[in-house]
Amino acid sequence: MDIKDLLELVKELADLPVGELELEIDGVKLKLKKAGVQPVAERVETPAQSVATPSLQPVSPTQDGTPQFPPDAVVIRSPIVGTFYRAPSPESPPYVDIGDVVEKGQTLCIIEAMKIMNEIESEVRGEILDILAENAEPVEYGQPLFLVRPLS
Amino acid sequence: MDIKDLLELVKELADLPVGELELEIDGVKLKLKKAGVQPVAERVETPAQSVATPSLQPVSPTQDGTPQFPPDAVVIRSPIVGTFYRAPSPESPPYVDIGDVVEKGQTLCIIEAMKIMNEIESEVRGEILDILAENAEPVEYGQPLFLVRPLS
Amino acid sequence: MIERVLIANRGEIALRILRACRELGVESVVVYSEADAYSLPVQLADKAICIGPPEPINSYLNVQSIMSAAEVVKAQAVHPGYGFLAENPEFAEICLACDLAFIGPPPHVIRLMGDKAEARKRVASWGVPVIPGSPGEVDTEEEALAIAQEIGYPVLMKAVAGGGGRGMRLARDEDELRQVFNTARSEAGAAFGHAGLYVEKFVHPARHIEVQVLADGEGNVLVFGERDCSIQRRHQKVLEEAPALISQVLRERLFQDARLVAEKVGYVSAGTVEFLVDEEERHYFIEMNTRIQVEHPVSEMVTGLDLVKEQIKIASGVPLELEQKDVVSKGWAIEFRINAEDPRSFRPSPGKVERWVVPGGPGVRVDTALYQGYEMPPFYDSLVAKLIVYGRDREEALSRGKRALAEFKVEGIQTTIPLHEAILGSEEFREGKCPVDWLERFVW
Amino acid sequence: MIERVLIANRGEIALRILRACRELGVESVVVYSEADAYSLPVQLADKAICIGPPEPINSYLNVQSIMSAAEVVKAQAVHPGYGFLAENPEFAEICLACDLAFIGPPPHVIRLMGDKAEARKRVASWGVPVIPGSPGEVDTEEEALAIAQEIGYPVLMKAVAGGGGRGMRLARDEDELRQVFNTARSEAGAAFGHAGLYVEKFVHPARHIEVQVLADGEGNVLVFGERDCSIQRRHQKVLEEAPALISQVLRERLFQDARLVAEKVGYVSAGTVEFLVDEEERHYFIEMNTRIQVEHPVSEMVTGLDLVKEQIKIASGVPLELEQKDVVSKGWAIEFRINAEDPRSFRPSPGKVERWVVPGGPGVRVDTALYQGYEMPPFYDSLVAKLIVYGRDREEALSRGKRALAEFKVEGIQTTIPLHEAILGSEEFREGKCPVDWLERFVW
Repeated sequence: MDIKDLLELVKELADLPVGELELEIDGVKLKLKKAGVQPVAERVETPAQSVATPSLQPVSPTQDGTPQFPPDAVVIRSPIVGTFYRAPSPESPPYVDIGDVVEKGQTLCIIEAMKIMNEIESEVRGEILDILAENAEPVEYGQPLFLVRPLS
Repeated sequence: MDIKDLLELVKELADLPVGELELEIDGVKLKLKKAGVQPVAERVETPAQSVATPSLQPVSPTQDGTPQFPPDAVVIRSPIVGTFYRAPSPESPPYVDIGDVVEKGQTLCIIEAMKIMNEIESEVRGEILDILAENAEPVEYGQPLFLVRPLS
Repeated sequence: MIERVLIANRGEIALRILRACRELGVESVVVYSEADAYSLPVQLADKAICIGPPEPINSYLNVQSIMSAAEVVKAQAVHPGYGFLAENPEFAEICLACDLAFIGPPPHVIRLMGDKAEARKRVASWGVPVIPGSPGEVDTEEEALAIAQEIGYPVLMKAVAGGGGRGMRLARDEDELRQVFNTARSEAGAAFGHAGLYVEKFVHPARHIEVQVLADGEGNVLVFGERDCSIQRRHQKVLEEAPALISQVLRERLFQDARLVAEKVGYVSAGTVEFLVDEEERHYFIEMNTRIQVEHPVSEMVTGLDLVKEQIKIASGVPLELEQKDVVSKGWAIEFRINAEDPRSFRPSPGKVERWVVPGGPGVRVDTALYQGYEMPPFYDSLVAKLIVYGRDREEALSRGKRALAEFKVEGIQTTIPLHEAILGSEEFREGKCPVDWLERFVW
Repeated sequence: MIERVLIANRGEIALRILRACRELGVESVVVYSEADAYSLPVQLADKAICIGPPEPINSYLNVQSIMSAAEVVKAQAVHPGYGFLAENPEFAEICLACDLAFIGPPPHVIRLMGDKAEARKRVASWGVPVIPGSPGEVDTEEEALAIAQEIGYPVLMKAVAGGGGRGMRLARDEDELRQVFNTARSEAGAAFGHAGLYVEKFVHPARHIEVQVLADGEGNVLVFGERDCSIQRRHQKVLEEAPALISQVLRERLFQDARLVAEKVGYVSAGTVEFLVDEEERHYFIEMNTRIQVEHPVSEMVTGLDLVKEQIKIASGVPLELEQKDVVSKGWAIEFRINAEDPRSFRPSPGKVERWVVPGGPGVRVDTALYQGYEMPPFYDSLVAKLIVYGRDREEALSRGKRALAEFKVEGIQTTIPLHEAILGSEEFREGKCPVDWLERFVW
């Protein structure tokens, strides 16, 4: 990792909804905090912030869920807009159920968008703690789908 | 990483919404905090009232003065709207001057309203610390006229 | 042209007048009470001058303070708005005595029209229909009973010095009249300082249709069209529209009579001639309001003209440039009066305005002195905004009203927005021609 | 009628379309990026659906995401607003292929008018005057020099794929042309993905006058009057007015040519035919914009009609109820585009809106998606509000604009309000007929 990579990284981060980052890679340690952006987890905890945030909450489910997730869990979100299917066909059993242990790269569900079936794979090895969307219902970008507890 | 790289990095950061950066690379440790950017966590701690008060202050002089008055002084305000006169006629000496000691009930000035001369009397015995309105100028209801230090 | 106007009012109407001054290049001086130091008119005026403590009697009704303020700021005219001193003939006289133009009609016109019984008598003498009733004040219960007998029940007892729907009592028969006569007298005495009553036939069902006039005192009287103000609660208007759903024949009669009243009385400035209209489209003069009214914007929306600017020009002695042919009503306008009240109990709800997002877009006008972060003082009336919508026709105005109310976001205080939404949702209202007591019976 | 419209845009135009849907009783679904989760259209829409991260390329320009959203919410039509995908013929084609009504003209019309050189050629073939210039694309410097020689300097080099004033370069003589030719080509390539240029005579001084049309695809083309959009900065409109200060003879010629273009091209929906007008009132077709435009409200103000509602009705297959005789322009309207920018350096000024008090009262329309407390994301264009004022005549509109700008209170972000105030204060602007480069030379 050289200085160019680093700048690239910092620039990329600037546009992403990331508040803080700590990185240790190839002997390089990096710690970044974005200006004026409070990490989402903290925003939920501090009650004073309610003054600053708009008082009308958007209907979007992207906004509502964060606080209730256990801190050690990973949220797998929909990368696209589409219809959420838990199984490859109405007759098939679901890809996964609560309590299942999934491998990294294992298919968790399908998001159908424009007649194309997009398989969504697990980003981690872990246990499915919860399934957060309803079968055959529309999901939007960034909507939480699965809650997974990572296992090593 | 040389000094040029470092400068480059700092310059780039200046334009990006990054507040803090800690970096350890090739034995170099860097810790950066942007000037004029307050970490958000601290922003929350600052009193919330500033949000509550209207940000546009009215032009009225009634609103501006109060805090700067000494705590033991008494402010004598105009009870009516009118024109403030320090003397009974242009030729006469003023009723009072700074430093004078006035008795309770002693006339301090005249407020002319609708061609009627209203004598304003001191509410207390005390020393005139300041005269807060200009002779022959309009004053509004509640406008501070005299600052008096009460004497027993 | 007048160069500096003193605005002797507060809230949205002070801002309305201030806007007219600005557009004419006239300086505006707003007087205010201590409770209004942070109000929008005070912030926006060229000059603002505090005239007293919060209670109206010591500030907005304090003639001496207001006149002193006018003197010290060297104002050339006073605009009284509505309410407070707007229809006080003595105040108008004092203004004139101090060489201040009073932006309104001459004192004798205010005085005549302020005496409702006398006004009715005079107007009847000019051939304008009035509601059958006592020729003047009735002093005793027996007199009232005799007149009621003659004109037939139900009858209304109305305070001679009342107005704006205040000081009325209904009697459906002799017994009721006996019951309420003395109460009505003492109420009138308490509320208006004069216990005089007159008796009138109760026209029912009736609609309240009024005609806006504008006169320059040089013989030019313009009729600015009519408004239907039948949606009322306790005789207070809640929602108004222009034009009214009436026949062209009635419209022309109303215009003719309104013009006649304005001409005969020697009217100057903006005024309103109010009529009741029964189911057979017979119309009866009720009263004339000698001020700019809360609901004047609906007439401005359909004519594209500015009544308050015309008032100021007239007070400056500028003869009307407008002719009757320039006043063309086009489309449909509805005004929703939004009060800071619980929409069901109508209990006032002052407080801090935590969120205030006003509607916008096509055909929407908002007249308000509120802003987000404003602390509403509890001393004054509860009108916080007038939302006025305009459409090509009544249907478009109704749908626009519905969407504008839905996007009006208020937090921190309660408002009557839900009531207006319910009214718009009602089939009867959408059909139109609701009588004046419709809202009292409206269940939502 | 269409029952559910997907609004594929953000900010004030998303809200504008949402309002039109509401008034028609049509459900509105707003798509939004993560950066717009707290935006007003998202809060007010019947349904809102997040389609991607903040960068437009991944959200508002992401056709796949938008089409998926339309599918999952079962929308029947898509309104693209302006900018983003509004003039992308492929997007319109995909909508149609997915059985979604595209609220705009057919794809082939968008494609033709998107090719500025081809559009010019076709329009010229119908007898509409165009600016003398190259018959089509010029590929080499020598070709450009030859044409410039023929039509006379100064000349403009314009990107074939440009528009909205972007992708233009001026050459006052042969040397300048040689200097800028290659730069212009590579800029065009970088900005629009196509390096094609054409050469045009530089008409100077010129005014930008455009004509709003509305067509239903059933042969009915309505002309909604003209707008003067000459107050520009870097070819971006800053302030627009309707009508324009032009002779009635020119007005009729413009209307006739605009109607001809719309008819010949088979136009459907709302569109704008743009002309340059020189000092002798000769007019030249520049381009046709195949979308609703930012400045459409001025035409709505003077006609009292609602263009976006008409667009939706047309897309629903409802033939126009309006006839040309119903479109009557009355009074004067001016739009001020208020951007979140330093008014002198024009550097964008996003941030948290700490105070936001919009003007109101008579003749004022505000189209904005901002509210007090809103955090403006830095990813999109800087237009934060359109203030539109209406008056009986230009003079009243100017004085109303001045007072409305003065009461527009904004804190937390910088805006171009002071620039507009300076423009209104300028004698030249008040006299009218400023040419398109006037603002560039304006010192304040």
